[in-house]
Amino acid sequence: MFTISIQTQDFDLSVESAKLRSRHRDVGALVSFVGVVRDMNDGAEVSSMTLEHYPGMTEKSLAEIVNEAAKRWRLIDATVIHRVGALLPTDQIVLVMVASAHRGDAFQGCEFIMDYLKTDAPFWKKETTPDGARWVDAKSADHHAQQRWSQIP
Amino acid sequence: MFTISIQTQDFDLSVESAKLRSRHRDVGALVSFVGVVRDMNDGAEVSSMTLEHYPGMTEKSLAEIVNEAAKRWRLIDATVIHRVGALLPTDQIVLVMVASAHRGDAFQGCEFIMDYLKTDAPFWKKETTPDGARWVDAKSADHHAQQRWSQIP
Amino acid sequence: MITLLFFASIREAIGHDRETIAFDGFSTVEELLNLLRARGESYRDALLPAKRWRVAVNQDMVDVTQALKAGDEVAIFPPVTGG
Amino acid sequence: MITLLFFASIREAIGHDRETIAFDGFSTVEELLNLLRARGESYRDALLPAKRWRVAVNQDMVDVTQALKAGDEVAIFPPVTGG
Repeated sequence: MFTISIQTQDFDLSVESAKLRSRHRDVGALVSFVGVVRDMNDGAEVSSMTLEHYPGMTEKSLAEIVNEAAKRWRLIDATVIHRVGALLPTDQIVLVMVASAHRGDAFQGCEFIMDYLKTDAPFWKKETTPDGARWVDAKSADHHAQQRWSQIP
Repeated sequence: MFTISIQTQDFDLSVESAKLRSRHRDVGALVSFVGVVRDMNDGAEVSSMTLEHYPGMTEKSLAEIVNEAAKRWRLIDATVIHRVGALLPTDQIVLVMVASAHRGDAFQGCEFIMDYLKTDAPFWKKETTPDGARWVDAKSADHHAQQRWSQIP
Repeated sequence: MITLLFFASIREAIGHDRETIAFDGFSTVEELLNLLRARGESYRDALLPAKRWRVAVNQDMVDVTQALKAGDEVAIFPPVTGG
Repeated sequence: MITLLFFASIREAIGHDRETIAFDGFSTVEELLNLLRARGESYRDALLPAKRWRVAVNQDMVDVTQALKAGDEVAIFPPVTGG
């Protein structure tokens, strides 16, 4: 039902939005998150980034996260695209697009999926900085962002 | 600084996203809301919709809402496009796109702008249904969605 | 002079979208609304206190207690439904 | 047999991304980790209890107390940083 893709090529927001809208005539709200490579991270200039992933588990993990979101909110459809391989600053990394009849469900569903993707989906970023390449450290802020969803009844 | 447009023509999510990303190399998160015409509303089939607005006040009101969001969260840039005139089911009505370094600010800023747009920006929808044309009633849910932001310290 | 603007269902109910009136016989929004209600049934129905309408003066939403001054642009419309 | 997969900084630290080992001398994830740590410094450093790493068995995140069985795919990696 939901669309999940791990790919090296870029994605097009308009194309993905048009697909979701053409499939359903009851969509009233479409919320999208796009993650973008920044030119600075943890105080250092970033000239490029490489994304590694665990093939198989990434798709499985993302499907579970989207299914859990669909249990909690009334989602009509959803698309998750995550790029892997080499990326440059201002490149798109990830798309989470959620379609619902109403905006509350779409906003909550999209943010929930992003928060769990950040802590549960097996991707790893390596950045190239003036001091060489380094693996990006997991952030405790991401852990806290994920944890707050378990406080919702 | 921010982009605000009232227009009859459609908008393109990818074009707007590329504009925001090309202007800033520090954008890490881009959250977009797109409102879409549904083929059903309040129990009746909707065959078309006309959007009326108050020229001048719409732009002023949207600018105030986006500026207030920029005071509350760290936004790098934002785009609001609202269409007016005749629209059909599955047509895009409104785009709110918010760019930030981090996703929390982008999600909150985008939802805040949408909630205030719904209650404060002078637009009115008229729907065509099998029983004729009717003005859409304002929803108390929208009033409540807006009110909750004033509870944040 | 005061410029009056009407939108959406209120515009349709009273049959026009704009007029200019002398700033005379009222000093607040509430008094202006009463003057309009006295014009007849279509105005009275559209602007009944029980009905839901909003007023903006010079493109800012205001309460009915708002004082007016010559040159003001006063817009009267139903609760907004955009987005 | 057990298939072991290593990702990201752990893969780099130990120098390879995959191996197959006999299901012998360990029965839980914790025991498997201890067996790997005994291989030498690079393993010990990468899998120190104080360091942060995660384990997935058959593509589900697990705790170190998880029991293993023949044919399992065990992946060891640092906390994820996608998105």
